[in-house]
Amino acid sequence: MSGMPLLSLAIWIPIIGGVLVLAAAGNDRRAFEARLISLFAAALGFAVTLPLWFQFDPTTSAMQFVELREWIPRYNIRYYLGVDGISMPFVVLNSFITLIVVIAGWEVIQKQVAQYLAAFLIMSGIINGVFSALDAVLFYVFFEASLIPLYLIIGIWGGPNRVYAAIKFFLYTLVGSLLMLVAILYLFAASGGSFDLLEWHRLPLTLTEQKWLFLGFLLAFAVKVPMWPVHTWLPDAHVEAPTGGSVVLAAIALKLGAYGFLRFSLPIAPDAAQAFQGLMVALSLIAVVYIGFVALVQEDMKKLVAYSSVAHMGFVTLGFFLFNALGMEGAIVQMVSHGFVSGAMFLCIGVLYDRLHTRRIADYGGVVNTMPKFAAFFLLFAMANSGLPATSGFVGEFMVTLAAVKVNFWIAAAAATTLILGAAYSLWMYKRVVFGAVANPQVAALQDINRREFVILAAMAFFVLLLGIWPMPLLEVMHTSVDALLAHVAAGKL
Amino acid sequence: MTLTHYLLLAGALFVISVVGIFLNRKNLIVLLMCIELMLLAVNTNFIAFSHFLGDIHGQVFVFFILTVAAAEAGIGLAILVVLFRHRQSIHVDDLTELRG
Amino acid sequence: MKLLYTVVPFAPLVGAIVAGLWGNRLGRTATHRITILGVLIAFLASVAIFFDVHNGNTFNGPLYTWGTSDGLTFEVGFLIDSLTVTMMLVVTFVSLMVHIYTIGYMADDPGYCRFFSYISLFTFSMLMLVMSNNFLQLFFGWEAVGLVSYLLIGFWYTRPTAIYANLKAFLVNRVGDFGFLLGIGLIAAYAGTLDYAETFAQAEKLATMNEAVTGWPLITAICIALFIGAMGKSAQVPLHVWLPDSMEGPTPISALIHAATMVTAGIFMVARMSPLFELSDTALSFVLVIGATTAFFMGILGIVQSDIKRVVAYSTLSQLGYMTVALGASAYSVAIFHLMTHAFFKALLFLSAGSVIIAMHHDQDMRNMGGLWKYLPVTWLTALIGALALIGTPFTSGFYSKDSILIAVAHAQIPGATYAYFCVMAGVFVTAFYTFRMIFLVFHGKERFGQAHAHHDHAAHGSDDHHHGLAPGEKPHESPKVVTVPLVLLAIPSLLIGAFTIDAMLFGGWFANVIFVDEARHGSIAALREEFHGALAMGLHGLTSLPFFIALAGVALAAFFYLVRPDLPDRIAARVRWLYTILVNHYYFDRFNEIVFAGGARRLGRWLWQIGDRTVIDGAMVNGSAQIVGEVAEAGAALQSGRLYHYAFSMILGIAVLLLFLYLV
Amino acid sequence: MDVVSFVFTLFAFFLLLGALGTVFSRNPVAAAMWLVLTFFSAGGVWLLLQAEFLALTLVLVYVGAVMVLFLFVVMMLDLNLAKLREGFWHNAPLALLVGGALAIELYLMLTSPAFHRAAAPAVAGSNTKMIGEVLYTVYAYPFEVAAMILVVAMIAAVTLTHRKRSDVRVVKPEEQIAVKASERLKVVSLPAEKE
Repeated sequence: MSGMPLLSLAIWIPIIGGVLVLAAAGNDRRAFEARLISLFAAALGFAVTLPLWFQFDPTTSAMQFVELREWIPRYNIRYYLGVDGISMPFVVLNSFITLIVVIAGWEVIQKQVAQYLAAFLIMSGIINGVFSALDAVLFYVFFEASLIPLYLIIGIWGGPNRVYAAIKFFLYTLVGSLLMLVAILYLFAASGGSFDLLEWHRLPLTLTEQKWLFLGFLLAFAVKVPMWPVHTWLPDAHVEAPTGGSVVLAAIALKLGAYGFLRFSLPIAPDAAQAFQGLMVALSLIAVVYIGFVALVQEDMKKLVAYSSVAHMGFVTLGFFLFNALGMEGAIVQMVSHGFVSGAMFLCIGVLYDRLHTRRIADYGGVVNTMPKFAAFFLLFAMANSGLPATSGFVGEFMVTLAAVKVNFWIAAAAATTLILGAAYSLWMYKRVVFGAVANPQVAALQDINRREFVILAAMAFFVLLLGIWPMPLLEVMHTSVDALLAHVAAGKL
Repeated sequence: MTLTHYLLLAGALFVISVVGIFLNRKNLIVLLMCIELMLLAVNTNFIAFSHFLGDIHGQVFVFFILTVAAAEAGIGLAILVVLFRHRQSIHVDDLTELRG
Repeated sequence: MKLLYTVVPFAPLVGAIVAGLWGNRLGRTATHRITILGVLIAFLASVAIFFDVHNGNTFNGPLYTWGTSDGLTFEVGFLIDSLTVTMMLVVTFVSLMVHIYTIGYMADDPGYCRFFSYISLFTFSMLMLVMSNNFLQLFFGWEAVGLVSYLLIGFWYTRPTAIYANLKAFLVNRVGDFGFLLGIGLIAAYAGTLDYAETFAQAEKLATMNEAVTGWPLITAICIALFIGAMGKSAQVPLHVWLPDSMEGPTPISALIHAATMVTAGIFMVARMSPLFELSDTALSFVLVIGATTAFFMGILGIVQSDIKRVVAYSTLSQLGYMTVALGASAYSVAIFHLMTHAFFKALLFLSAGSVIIAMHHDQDMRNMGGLWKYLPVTWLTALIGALALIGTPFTSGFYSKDSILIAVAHAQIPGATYAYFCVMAGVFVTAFYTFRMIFLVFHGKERFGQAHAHHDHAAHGSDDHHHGLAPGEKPHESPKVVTVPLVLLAIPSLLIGAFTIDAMLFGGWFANVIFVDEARHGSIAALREEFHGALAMGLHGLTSLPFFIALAGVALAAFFYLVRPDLPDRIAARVRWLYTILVNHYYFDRFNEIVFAGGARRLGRWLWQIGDRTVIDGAMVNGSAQIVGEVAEAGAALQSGRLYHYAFSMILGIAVLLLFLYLV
Repeated sequence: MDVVSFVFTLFAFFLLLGALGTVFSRNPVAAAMWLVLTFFSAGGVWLLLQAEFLALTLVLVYVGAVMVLFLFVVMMLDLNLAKLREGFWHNAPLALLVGGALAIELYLMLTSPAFHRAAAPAVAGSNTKMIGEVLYTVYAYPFEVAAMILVVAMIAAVTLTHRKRSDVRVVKPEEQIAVKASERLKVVSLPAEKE
């Protein structure tokens, strides 16, 4: 294994890059320098995560690339990093998305450029921290800190109603995570003064304790995922966020909650997780079906995609709580895939928004006449959003549905309605926006995507297709870790 | 003379200053004076206890309280002066900046 | 050999990618050359594989491992056997013809390169579907052909009707796929594999099991779920609604996708799954009844259509019903046989219709045609051949396949067989009637084109920008060679292929080991074999059998109505107005779906959004709690008067309370 | 009545008198003077308690410094006495209530037997020395801190009351150093005039 502290680099390179951008080019007159430094920092940050992927050892479920240092010895809080097959892909994904977002905001953002880019870079580092932290306090700090850049991104560069959206987003997630703090402190006491996550996984707990802990973590993670019925912050946040903010929010931030389930709820409270299986599956299915219908009637493109995100994340939580490897791996693939697909959807909407400055579906129509290349990309992503085979969107849904049949046919039947609903809302929107005759003079004056937009959309398309045609590499990475987690959950703590 | 006498004296002083605070609620200067009186009551208590318990530390405390009270009086009066300069008044009713 | 197998689907894919990405830069000629070359390679490779399979070399192996999870292995691979290679030949041949035909048909369309890219992509998807050796890849091909169909129906994306039709097609197919996916899920859950061969090996075991939660007999549940997928793709009632609308696509597409290949994917799939379907009489009955209903009732709708392509479309629906009936009667090989002959003669009919449409300058209304045979001799002749094959004239290919179906159904024993027999027999009459109604209206009778006609608006495509129909006084011309040559090339198999292949395909053991029939329980195919004494004898016998006379009656009636007394149909329609209204509205399926499913979903969505999300969650819970916090804070803020003496008072009060507390303690 | 009791009663009387005078006098100047009396009396009481050092400090620091400061301020400010006085008795019932309650509570508490304690044996030696011994050893750090507090208080008082004068011209070195050439000299290219 490499001697470099790769995880630390993945965390701190973007953060230091962000600070550098602020320091060196805080003024808008130096916007170009800001963009250049950010691009360099994001690329470097992405580059250091590549060895994580290639040097990863998929044969063990133990933590890899571990770094361990004292931080606050008095309370036994440590700077403890490490990844396994579940978290590693997200570190790579996050760094990649950051790179995309930096490029995506290249010309669009003209106001407070350095601050905008720095927010993304810093957030990237923080989120890498969440995915690799193995100390609960470290995790909590990163988990909470990730709110701040996103809050600022929505609140400063957002749309007209940005303050309401930003505050709603902030409070929603903050309220959720306060209960998590209580749970963490309880575990600290129960474990005799340790914040070591892996130790907590082994900590014997009674069923009652587990249930309370599970509920404590549940709200924090459910808000982040978001699960029904605590999802209503997401459409507002998405609608008001700038394109890059939406991309990161959908592609990465939502994964934090789902990841929390895997790292905290399931291993720490396995028996409670099984006890609450019915509840969790029910909430997930409501997310899939209910939100599917709600997405259908949205008038705003971003809202529509935001709701579809909720539905897709419903599949993720459904996969987790089926407690079989197929479902869980499917759910993790769905998480990664959703990162690319919904990220790309928001990029596409961003492309349109940059040109016409409206997100209302009714303001478009016949875009394909003036933007054929864009229409092709958009179609690919819309199809991926509706789970077409050979795109990444299919893999997770397929695996989770198959896993659901094993558990209960009716669960699978309810989940499979996404096949119809997903296609209905994605393609109906596509039809109204892209197809048809040119609807108005603004559409007639549209310019097709430029080279920069082409590059980012093509990069996303590449991964969407690759993951759909050959998900094997991703699946291989997570096998051992998922099996170990499921064995742990099945064994229970009682 | 027992301890109780001294304590009752200090208590009486304290009650007088409390009443003073109520009555002079509009006059900032007298309010400050009343606070000095309260501190005096407290200090008397300290010294009384120090004397009757034979413990010199109580007096050290008084020493520090005197120090802080002096500083407090100094800053308080400075604020008062500045306030008067701005408002031409030290009327307490005029001071509602802290209102929630 | 594996390389050769790989070449078959991927040659068209390469063509599609090249045409799609660089088509506009390469120019039209280069584009169609590349794509045609790709399909040609696929066709030639299929021929080579055909001979190889003929020599007994089958193949079943993976290409690469797509993924593994939980003991399941997902692979992409090929299963090459007689059924596959038959489909490969049909698909690549028809596709090749359509590619060539397109050069003429789309000559002046701005989306020329895009179109070639799509149809090559379609060929790739369809080949992946038929060559698959597992359910995953089957599902991939299944959805991929759906995607291309979506793209092609909406090819003229400025037409509101086209983009409505393609969305509808995709969604209705998705309804079918919903069942299909659950079927695959059941197989994965209970058989623990997605590989065909491994699944079939466990078929007997599955037949004894019940679904754990619902308690359904497992094999029936699997088969019906899979068949729901087939109903979507092969347009069986009630999921047929998308197919007539799909005629909004260019005609070559109607021939390739919506007649010859994609819509037969369902038939192919059920035939492929014969080892499973054979084990469930319930599922077979279901298949039989659905197929029979489609065959008869959809045929009737063909009678009232005035758009030439819609007639052929309803005819396709009806014929798909016939194939499904054959499946239900356990005569899988007959279904595949009919699938093949139908692919040829229906593609021929569609392309002929396309040729007529070219000649009519994209006017598709038959009421504006008539007497065209003089001007379009080749088209007329080939269309006639197609029509004869369609109605099952003895010695044509359609006769052999259709007659076999009729016989098979006659011998079927499972519930619903009687109903099915009645439907298919009546269907013969209906088929003959609407087919020759079309022939007579288009090619014979009075010349009605070139007039300022009243029906023009109705027939037009709405928003299309160029003018439809012939100008007054203008005469139609025969289409160019690229159009007529494929017609001729398709006419030959339409006439002959049935006679030459029936023996091998149905009785000669071509599908042995591939299609499984439990002859002890389902004796149709055995009975068929007993009655068969060679193609010639069958044809001669056909001349004296009941179906022939029924068909003849249909043709005669059509001739009477549309050649002798052209005024009669309208008067009859006026007499039974209620029936006519039902038929013209396609039994109100569309209206029902539009109101109940599409409208209902939107209403439900709006209700959930406004009431659920906006009012209850956001209004009551989120903003409600914020409001409570605000009110409490408001009350608390009132304590903060800003008056010094209030603070002093509260401090003193605190002291008093503290003292009291100390005293009491 | 022994001497100590007599002295105590005397000082206590003046103490309370001074306190009442402070609270009830109309004029802040008078109140300050009454306060001086109170402090003197308190100093006397403290002497009785053998806290000589603190008693002297109280007189020196408070009477000598703090009270003078009070008087300065009161006299410097042009106070509207009438307005300050108005509504003086407005809160009397409340004051009586709270004061009475407090007095009763204190009385009940302080007369409890726990506080019936005779004087401790008189300690030999200088009170000042004893305080000093503790102050410079055990309380060395707090002593330093107290010193700091006084310094800070002094600076704060000065800063608060300090007024910047706008009518005086002063040299600002920091601005002179930070100046850039471009702000002083502008090179303009003027087109040569053609004849």
